[in-house]
Amino acid sequence: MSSEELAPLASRLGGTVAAGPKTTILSVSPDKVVEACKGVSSLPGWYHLTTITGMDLGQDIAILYHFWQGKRFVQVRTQVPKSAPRLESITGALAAGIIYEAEIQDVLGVAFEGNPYLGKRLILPDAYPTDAPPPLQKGTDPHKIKKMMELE
Amino acid sequence: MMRERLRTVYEQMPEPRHVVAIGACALGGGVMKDCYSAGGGIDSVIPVDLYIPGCPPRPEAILYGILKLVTGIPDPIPEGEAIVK
Amino acid sequence: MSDQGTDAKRTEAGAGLMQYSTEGMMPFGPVHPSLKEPEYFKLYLEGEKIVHVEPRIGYVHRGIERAAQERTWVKNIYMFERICGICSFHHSLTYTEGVEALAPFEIPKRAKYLRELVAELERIHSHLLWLGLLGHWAGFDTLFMWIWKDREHILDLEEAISGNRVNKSYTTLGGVRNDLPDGLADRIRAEMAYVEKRAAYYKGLVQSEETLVVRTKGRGRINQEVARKLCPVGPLLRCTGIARDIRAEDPYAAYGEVPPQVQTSNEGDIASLLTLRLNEITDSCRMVKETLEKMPEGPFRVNFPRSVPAGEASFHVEAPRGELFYFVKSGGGSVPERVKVRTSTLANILTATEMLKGHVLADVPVVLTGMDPCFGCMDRISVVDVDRSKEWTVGGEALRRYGIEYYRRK
Amino acid sequence: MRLDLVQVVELLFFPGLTFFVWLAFFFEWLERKTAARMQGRRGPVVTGPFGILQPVADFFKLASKEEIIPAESDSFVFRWGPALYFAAPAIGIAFIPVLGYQAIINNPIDLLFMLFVLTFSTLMATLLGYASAGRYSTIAVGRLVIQYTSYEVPLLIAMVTPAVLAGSLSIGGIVSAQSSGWYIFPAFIAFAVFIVAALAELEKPPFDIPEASTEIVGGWMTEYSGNALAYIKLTKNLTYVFLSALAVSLFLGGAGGPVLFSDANLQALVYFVYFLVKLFAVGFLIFAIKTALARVRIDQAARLFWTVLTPLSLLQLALVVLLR
Repeated sequence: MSSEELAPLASRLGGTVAAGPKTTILSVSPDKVVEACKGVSSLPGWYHLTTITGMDLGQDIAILYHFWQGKRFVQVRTQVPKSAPRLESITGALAAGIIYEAEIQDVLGVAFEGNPYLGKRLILPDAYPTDAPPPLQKGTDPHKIKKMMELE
Repeated sequence: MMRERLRTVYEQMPEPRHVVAIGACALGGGVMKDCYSAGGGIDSVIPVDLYIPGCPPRPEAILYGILKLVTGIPDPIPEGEAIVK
Repeated sequence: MSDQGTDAKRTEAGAGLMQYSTEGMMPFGPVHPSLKEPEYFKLYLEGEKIVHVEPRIGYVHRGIERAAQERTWVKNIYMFERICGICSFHHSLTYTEGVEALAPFEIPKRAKYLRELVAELERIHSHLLWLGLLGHWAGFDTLFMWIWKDREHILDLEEAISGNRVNKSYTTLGGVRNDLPDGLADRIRAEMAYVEKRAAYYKGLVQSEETLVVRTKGRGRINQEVARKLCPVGPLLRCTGIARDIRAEDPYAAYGEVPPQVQTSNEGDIASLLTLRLNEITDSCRMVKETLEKMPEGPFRVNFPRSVPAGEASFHVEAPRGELFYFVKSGGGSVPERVKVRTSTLANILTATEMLKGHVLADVPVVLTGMDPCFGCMDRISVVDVDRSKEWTVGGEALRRYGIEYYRRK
Repeated sequence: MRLDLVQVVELLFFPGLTFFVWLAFFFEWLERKTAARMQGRRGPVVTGPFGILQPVADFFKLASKEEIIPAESDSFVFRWGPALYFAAPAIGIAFIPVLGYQAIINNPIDLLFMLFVLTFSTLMATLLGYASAGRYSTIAVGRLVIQYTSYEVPLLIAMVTPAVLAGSLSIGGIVSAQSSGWYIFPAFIAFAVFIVAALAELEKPPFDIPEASTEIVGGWMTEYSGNALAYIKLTKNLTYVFLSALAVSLFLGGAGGPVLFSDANLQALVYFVYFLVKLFAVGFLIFAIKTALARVRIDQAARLFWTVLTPLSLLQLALVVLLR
């Protein structure tokens, strides 16, 4: 998909579009994510949500929603501050996101409001200490976590 | 937590029992050694009678190892003692 | 698992889940022999019928994505390969091609062909493994033994090419580790002819063997609507009639020159998955032979720099179980800043829970195996009975009485 | 009925219990070897020539292992149940004629007692499963009972058919009546039904539902270990031999056949050979069916027995009654 096709959606949501060699990135603010994902997935043939990636950027956590069709990816991208990692869940519109959101909640501590796994563990072991920081946040020491889990 | 469970399962096994650690991860953690959720070698939890290295070991290696274990058991088995050849 | 009621906004799926979660539940064994690795499915039952399923995964969670941020680009190949023992080559392939997309390097053509060769061999062995396991779960051990014996032929070929049966470590940044050994091409051709013959035989068998047909026909049915909603990948998607195959749609390695014939089916049940995967085996055999024929001469590897230019890349391949996705972010250093892995099974879990609904407990192993799970096994199944809001403890006495009572009523 | 010393020796050694126990070991070996050959494997090879002593070695290995009695189990039944379970086929085999037309024990209503033995065996399995109080055992016992209620009727009718043909309820009488022609020919459907029901009684594929290892681990035997498990396994193999021998006696003319010697002892040997040959033929048939099939679900099994096998066996009975 070229950036022109996404332009109307981007201007409606006040986001920006950038096209890479394989991926078209649509950046929006956190409160527009659900609408953006809905918009992309309702375009003809773009129903496939590949996954959701979470990335620690230092101050912020970037959430990337990857859609795929043919030879191109579309990435809906947003950032939430690490101090208040909350975001609305897309599961109401895209049920496929349940597992991916739960995974990000586990490893980066982002709460997705409306996800059935909110507040529950999906992939982290039950023994993972509740007072330890999420493992994929920068500055987390794996060995410290291992000591807390009595693995070392 | 998982360690206790493993130990419980080990203790529930009927005698005579032997533990065979198969593969690099069971031996000492392998490539996952430094991962926050991996516990390293299994011999820190329960006594291991036989180590079979490899990632993964060939089936022949596993067969060879188990045959070694079977033929290497001293007779009679010392009470409560692990057999490490 | 404890039930944590939240007053968060209920989503469509979430509403159904919370409606049941106040009822009692019965954990069905601490370790279940049904699948190969730990996995937990909470089954909500009405009598024997499954009405809702809630998965809990992560029993073999190792924290690889975190560890990847501490290892160099090359070291990571070997770790990602060990995510999965069955599609190990596809993991390293996705990672290397993803990283290569960041670097301005052209990979030698011969390396691309060799990658496709090994990838297709792995697909054959993975599908054979699945087929054998399905036979085993359906109580058909003879099929299991036969198929796994044939699978050894493929594993031997993989060992002859790369040096290891399972974790092949064949692909590396900038190409592949070694060339095809001399004289192996003829052996591969001969083995492919053998596997094609066997696949044709098994196809007849799974369609005619009555005891297997009654266990698979109409079981675990999904349709296109569900597939569009829950985004399954691979054979699970194709068995509903949607012809999506990354090898054909978005070619990597040498799939542009040796494309697959995308296999589909319209039934959407386990029986159609059996036929579909056997067709894919036959197609992979053809592709292996074609790759050998078209393979150009030349170098199989170029030197790759130790640090990768800064940037982000999304990359996916068609692993035996479906789309395998890697997201790689480089900050220009010698270690990656972020590598995200999305395995095919994770994408298929939701669909599997959908497939289970409406079936009875005895169907669970076959249906779950039908999606070809790679996380492995349900390590425990929780059984929640919606009819009786009674709490079942783990203790055997209550269960025994439950059993007696249940069958007395029958 | 009076027992003399010879009868006691016969009961305990040959052709009684000891002989049949060795036959049970041999059947297990044969079963494993047949299955292995059909599946492209080699089967047992180490213990004894061609691995023939492997089942014996396995028995003693299991018997020498530590026995664990779960805290929640009914320890009395758990401990002594396996012995009673073993008793069922051990008594049953005494009624099978091996060396001629007469078994060690015979009376005019043998066949009814055989039915009792088969039911008792299942009842014991049920008790043992419940006594062990395991989760998988509980489910397995439920399946066992459902399966039993499904196959009992066709099995019963199939066993009664030869009795109607012979006009006798004693196994000796039925075997003697077959000297003019085996009942497998007029009563082929009954024979087929008997074999299918035997597969269900033995919990072999496609009816290994009560011990489906991929669903419920070891079935009702899950909690048993050591000595008890060794005896349970032996009992299963003994039941195997017992049912095969019953099929031979009811449908294949038992130990009967052409008389070759006028000497009674030599002729007994000939009868013995006839019996063994027929026994292995039936055993092989069961092995082959079992290896070639997948497991069905419990409801599918019940449907098969009630909607196909029961009407078929009734039809057979009607035919036999009309033609007689």
